[in-house]
Amino acid sequence: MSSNQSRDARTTTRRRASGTRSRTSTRQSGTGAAPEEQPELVQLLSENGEFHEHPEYPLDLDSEQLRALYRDLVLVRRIDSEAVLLQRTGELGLWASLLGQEAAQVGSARALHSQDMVFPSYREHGVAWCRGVEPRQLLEMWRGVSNGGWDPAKYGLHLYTIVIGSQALHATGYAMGVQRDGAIGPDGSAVIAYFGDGATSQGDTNEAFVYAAVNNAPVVFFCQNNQWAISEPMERQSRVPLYQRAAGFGFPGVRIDGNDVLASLAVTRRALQEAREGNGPRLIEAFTYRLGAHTTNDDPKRYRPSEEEEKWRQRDPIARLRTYLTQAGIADEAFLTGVDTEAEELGERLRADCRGLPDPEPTQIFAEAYAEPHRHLERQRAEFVDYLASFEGAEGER
Amino acid sequence: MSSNQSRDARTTTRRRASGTRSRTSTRQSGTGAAPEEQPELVQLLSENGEFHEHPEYPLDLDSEQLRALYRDLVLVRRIDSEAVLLQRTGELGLWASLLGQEAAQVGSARALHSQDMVFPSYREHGVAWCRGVEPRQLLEMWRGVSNGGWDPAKYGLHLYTIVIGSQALHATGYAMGVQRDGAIGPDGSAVIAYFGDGATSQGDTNEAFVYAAVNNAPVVFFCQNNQWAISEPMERQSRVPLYQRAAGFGFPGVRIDGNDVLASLAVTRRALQEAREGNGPRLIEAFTYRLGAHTTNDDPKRYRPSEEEEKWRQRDPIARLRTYLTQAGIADEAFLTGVDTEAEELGERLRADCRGLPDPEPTQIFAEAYAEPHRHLERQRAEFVDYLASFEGAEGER
Amino acid sequence: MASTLTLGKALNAGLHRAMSADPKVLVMGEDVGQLGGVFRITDGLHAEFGAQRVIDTPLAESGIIGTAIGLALRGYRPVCEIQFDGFFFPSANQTFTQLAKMRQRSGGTVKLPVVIRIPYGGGIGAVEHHSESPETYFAHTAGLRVVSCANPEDAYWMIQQAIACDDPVVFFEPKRRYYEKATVDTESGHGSDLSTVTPMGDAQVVRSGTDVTVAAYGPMVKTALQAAEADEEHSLEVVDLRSLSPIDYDTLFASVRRTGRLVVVHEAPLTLGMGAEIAAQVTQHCFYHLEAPVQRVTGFDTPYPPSRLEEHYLPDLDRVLDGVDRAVAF
Amino acid sequence: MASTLTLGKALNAGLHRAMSADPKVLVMGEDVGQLGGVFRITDGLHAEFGAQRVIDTPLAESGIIGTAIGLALRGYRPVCEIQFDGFFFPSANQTFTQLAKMRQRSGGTVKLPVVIRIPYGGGIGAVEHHSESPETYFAHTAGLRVVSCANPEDAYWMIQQAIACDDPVVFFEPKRRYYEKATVDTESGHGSDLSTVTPMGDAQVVRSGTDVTVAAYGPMVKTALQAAEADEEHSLEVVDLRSLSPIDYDTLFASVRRTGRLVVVHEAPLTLGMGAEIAAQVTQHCFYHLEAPVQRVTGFDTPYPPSRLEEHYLPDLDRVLDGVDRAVAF
Ligand SMILES: Cc1ncc(C[n+]2csc(CCOP(=O)(O)OP(=O)(O)O)c2C)c(N)n1
Ligand SMILES: Cc1ncc(C[n+]2csc(CCOP(=O)(O)OP(=O)(O)O)c2C)c(N)n1
Ligand SMILES: [Mg+2]
Ligand SMILES: [Mg+2]
Repeated sequence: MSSNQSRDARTTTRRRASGTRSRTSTRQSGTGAAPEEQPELVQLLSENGEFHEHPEYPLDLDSEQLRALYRDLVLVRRIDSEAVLLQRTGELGLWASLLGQEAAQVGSARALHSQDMVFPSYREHGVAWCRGVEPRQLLEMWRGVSNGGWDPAKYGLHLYTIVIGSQALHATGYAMGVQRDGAIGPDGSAVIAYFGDGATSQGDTNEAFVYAAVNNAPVVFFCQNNQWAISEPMERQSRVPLYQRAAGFGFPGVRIDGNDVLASLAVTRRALQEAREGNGPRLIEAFTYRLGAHTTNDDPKRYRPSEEEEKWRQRDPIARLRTYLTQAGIADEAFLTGVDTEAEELGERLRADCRGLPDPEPTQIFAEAYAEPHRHLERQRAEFVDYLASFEGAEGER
Repeated sequence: MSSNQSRDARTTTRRRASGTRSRTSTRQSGTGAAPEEQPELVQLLSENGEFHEHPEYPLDLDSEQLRALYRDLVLVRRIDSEAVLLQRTGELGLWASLLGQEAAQVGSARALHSQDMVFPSYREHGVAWCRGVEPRQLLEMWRGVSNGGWDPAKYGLHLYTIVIGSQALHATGYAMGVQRDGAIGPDGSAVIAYFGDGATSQGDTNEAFVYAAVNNAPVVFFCQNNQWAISEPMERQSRVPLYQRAAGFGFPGVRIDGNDVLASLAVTRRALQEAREGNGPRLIEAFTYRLGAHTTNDDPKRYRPSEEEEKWRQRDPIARLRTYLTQAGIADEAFLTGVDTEAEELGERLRADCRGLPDPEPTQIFAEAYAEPHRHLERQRAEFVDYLASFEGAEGER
Repeated sequence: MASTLTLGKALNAGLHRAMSADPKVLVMGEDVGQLGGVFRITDGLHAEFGAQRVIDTPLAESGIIGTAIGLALRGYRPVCEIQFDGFFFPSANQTFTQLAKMRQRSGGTVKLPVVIRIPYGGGIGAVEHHSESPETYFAHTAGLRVVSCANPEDAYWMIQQAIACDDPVVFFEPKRRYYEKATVDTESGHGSDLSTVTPMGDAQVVRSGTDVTVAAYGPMVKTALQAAEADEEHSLEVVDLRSLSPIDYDTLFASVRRTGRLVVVHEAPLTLGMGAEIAAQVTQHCFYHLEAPVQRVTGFDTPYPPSRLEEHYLPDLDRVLDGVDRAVAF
Repeated sequence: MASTLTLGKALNAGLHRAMSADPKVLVMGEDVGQLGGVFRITDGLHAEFGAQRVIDTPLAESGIIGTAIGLALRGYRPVCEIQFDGFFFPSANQTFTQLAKMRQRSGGTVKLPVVIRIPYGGGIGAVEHHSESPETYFAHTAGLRVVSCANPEDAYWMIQQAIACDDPVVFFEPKRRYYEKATVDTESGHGSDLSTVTPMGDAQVVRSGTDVTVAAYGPMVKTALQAAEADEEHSLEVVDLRSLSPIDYDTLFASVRRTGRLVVVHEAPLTLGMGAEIAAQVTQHCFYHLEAPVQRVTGFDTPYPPSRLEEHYLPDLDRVLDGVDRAVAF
């Protein structure tokens, strides 16, 4: 995986618990409540920061790579918290915080190759960061200066998709295109679709499973089960763990500890490679938690106990990696402080960048509705320009 | 189950093969082709007409009941073949034949209680027959004299639904209503939704699975996998057996021999009873075959070899039961001939009834669009009446 | 009994009253339970009526409408919430091919008293899909009724009338007006009998005038009234259509025949927006009364723009007055 | 090269030509492969271009359009078949919130050259959902283009133009005219260059006349022409709109300014049918030329009736002539 390994602390500890997935028995009766017992999940880094190898998901990272992951996590969290602040001060209209989901996102996104394609929902700021999108571009839609923000082809990252589940089909279709391009093989392209636990209820997500399976398309479905869809807990969407959905469509599903950046990286890497090599789709359920509100508009106090949040705050994905890195001697104080400083600078730059995002020109309304000339819209645009002009030099007259 | 059992040949033979379902392993790779190995299915009556008890699905029918099932099968097939003829002679615009699926339909429908509710697709003529709908009423929509044909509440049978998958959600919602009525318990109401293999790909069908599971609704999903969705074989919808879909949503699925009327009855009866008693949804996949064309408009020669049809013709669901009944001495020649005569009479009556179905009055267009008065439509109707009147006594003038 | 209520609270009170009056009334949708909906329109209903009657559904809109149909067939009166205008599309099949057509299909043997509540319209600075006005899709679909309330009083009564109606009713709520207050006569004035209140199918002249009729509905009624207030040159008559399908043309034609000019205002795009049908009907039936073609003041024929541009996209007081000027100057 | 083709065969030939010319063109839908589609419009394409380019999809329309979007983003030009008009509704979300809006969302960085072919309209004695005319839903949706062909020549060329267009195009095929024949100049007359053919966005005057303009599209063009033939009292000018979004108003206005009267004919229901928008536009722009309000001859505002009633529901020659009489007598 890397060249210079001499000074690297390698991840060699034996794994403690079996990380292979196993099923809890399907509950034959009940009232739709959550399964009593949680299924096992793939974990490489335990909650207290110990690394355990996993036989199915080997991971061979050097120190630099491990530190880079840590840096990603911290910077991504900083972008997120800055955006929340920017919303509070009125610079953004809305923001959907990824707090608590950094590891799931960064781990999986760092498993991607540059030729891979990502179809995110609206919360994948960590994924966007890893794909190289400028944080400023991420803010555009939340500030309301555009409905997108970046060129999808340039970053291998499609635009945020707000209508729940829709992007799962786009990803599948894109993957069918990859097949038709013959881009299957060890260096082929894979596609990944991100969505939430709530999204698994949508028809579109399930149709994507159907299309991906029958076409054996190179697509990985990455479900961040953050246990809430706004105010609705997981049990309103499914009474069995979500990764089990895959088997019924004919492809493998696996649950990972979504707060473990290494598990996310290792499992996603393998899934992408399987897809790339022509072995079809995979579902990864990253079991994590949305530590913040659904969006800046939301008030979780209305529907969940703060103890639950507190419990999950103890499982912080960043703290876990920091413990490991420090204990294994991979990161020292200087490195950690350096990252914090970088995060501060990033936050400040983002604040300035946000304020600097220009409001679009009014005629931009008409600009990109169509790729080719549109006689009707051109006329409507001209009328609008005339209308605007009718106020010129007439400010305050009416 | 019945009172007078003295002269009855009881179904006591030991079962030969295990009828319990087991999974074929999910294929981890492939090109979307069918699983190499078919999973086992629940069968009570073998292809050569031998009865085998099944430990999970006991069935205790007296001779009369067995003969009644045979009669159902024969009459239903006769209705169907008559309808095909009526279409050929121009009396019907279209017909979707159930040829080959009689056992799946009759068996499952005879498991219903009168307080149960059925949501069919458009091919469930056998189910409709068992629910007491007049065959003549079945023809209405195919003849184009109405878009329905019967009062759903009267027969416990909702109208045919043409838009694939839609009725699965109606059934689930209806079952949620049953729950809210407190009609759960040994004498409660259950709901059954019929759909085809193709329908399992629709978002709506999968959403129905989600809603049924989280609500633990008393609904049985009965999928007649007749292996074709018009010209598309099963493999274009799923690369694993369809009954496996259920587990991923958190409820049991089972595959039955859909050409075995007794398996269909026994398994559906149990599933309905489970639902009725509050144990939630079930999926039954009846593995069968559409022996005829998709509809009278279709030409299967364009997409499947006639050998395949021939093979399935050998597994005729009626022949199988007849062999069993004769060999077990439950049915004699007189009975069989009697049923055939009855079928002929039914066919003839249906032919006459069909021709007797009156064309609706033109103003019927406006009749039932709304339940309450509609000012706009009343005006439109009045204009239409005037328009029609303008031709009166003026025939051929223009 | 009169109280001062916001439009949102008035809807909440109306829902509460309907649920109290009829145990068959259910509320269902995403987050309508403990949260009380993202706009809190169902606030408190879950606590009072319980999870059997106030149902937090899975995140699947086709499922919401599809199961509501099943519930209605079982005798219930489900009131479905679609969280935002832009999210009704996944339920289009159930709404248009099933809900709208099932009664006709059944030859009148079934009824489908399903209400679909849709917070709609822009002006709240939201991200994509949260500011749209999709009423045309519904008003074009036979078998549905479509209404929209513009003030707290109507909100309170019309939601109850919609629930009492034996046909499916699509109930458009002007989300940017949720927080506007007015006095609502919740009992005595009208009596508690719904049938003594103005029928939800009736339009209302909410301001009399002589020069130009301005027809609007939902969020644009207030804008139209503001324009009428601001216009010092012309006397504007404002008609709140209230019902979009069917439209109460008697009231509208009468007004247009008086004024000779009509401006229709809506946020939805111009092409095939409600204004198109109204223009066609008014021209047909008031041809010799019209001094000018019907003027339409609407959103543009583009996808809804990012929120920093919505003030330009949406009709506002100036745009309405511009329409009035065009009608007068024609 | 000229040959006599049915409209269906002309579409087939056009698809074949587009697939031959550009390897990125794909055909996808239910039963489009070995069967060649239930109307055989894709007949032979699977045999010639293989299963990678002619895709029998699972039975899920949202999946068809959703995966087509993904394929387009990867550089393909998918031509999707929706088997019948009434079955497009499950794909409404993908079509209206994704396909139509994605280019604007991307600030012009992506293009979505997706064609959605929809056999539409009634008159074939079919069961429910097989005879509808849902064009309004699409024409009201910004970001889509909507066209309909009325004869084999247009079928052949317009399908190719739709495929060549970088915007999503909804292509309505008049299913009851699939078997009508005409001579199609497949090459020389126009050259093989698509841009030398009449643009698909242009309306065409298909019969000149002086008294009344009759505007129609798709299946109703033939009916309009028959009416023009049959009318011995008035000289009818027939305009085939061809493009429904955007509409070529220049051609239409010019005709109406000549005749002073307009009848619009379509099978879709009256309310918010294409006739509504056309009436509004024509009244706005030809106000002083109009001798009578625009007359609309359309389906009724009911769910499509059972087929034994469709002859009454659908505009026919008599209904068109009645509209002409109303326009003249007004
Ligand atoms: C089709 C649709 N319906 C409703 C919404 C409103 N909505 C936005 S986010 C959300 C919850 C999503 O939950 P989940 O899929 O778990 O993702 P998360 O927000 O937890 O990341 C809802 C209901 C939407 N965006 N799209
Ligand atoms: C939403 C929708 N899309 C397409 C069709 C057209 N269609 C009618 S039947 C059919 C195949 C159905 O296959 P299956 O579900 O297996 O049922 P079967 O006809 O075999 O009983 C199709 C595609 C439809 N009726 N509804
Ligand atoms: Mg979630
Ligand atoms: Mg089938």
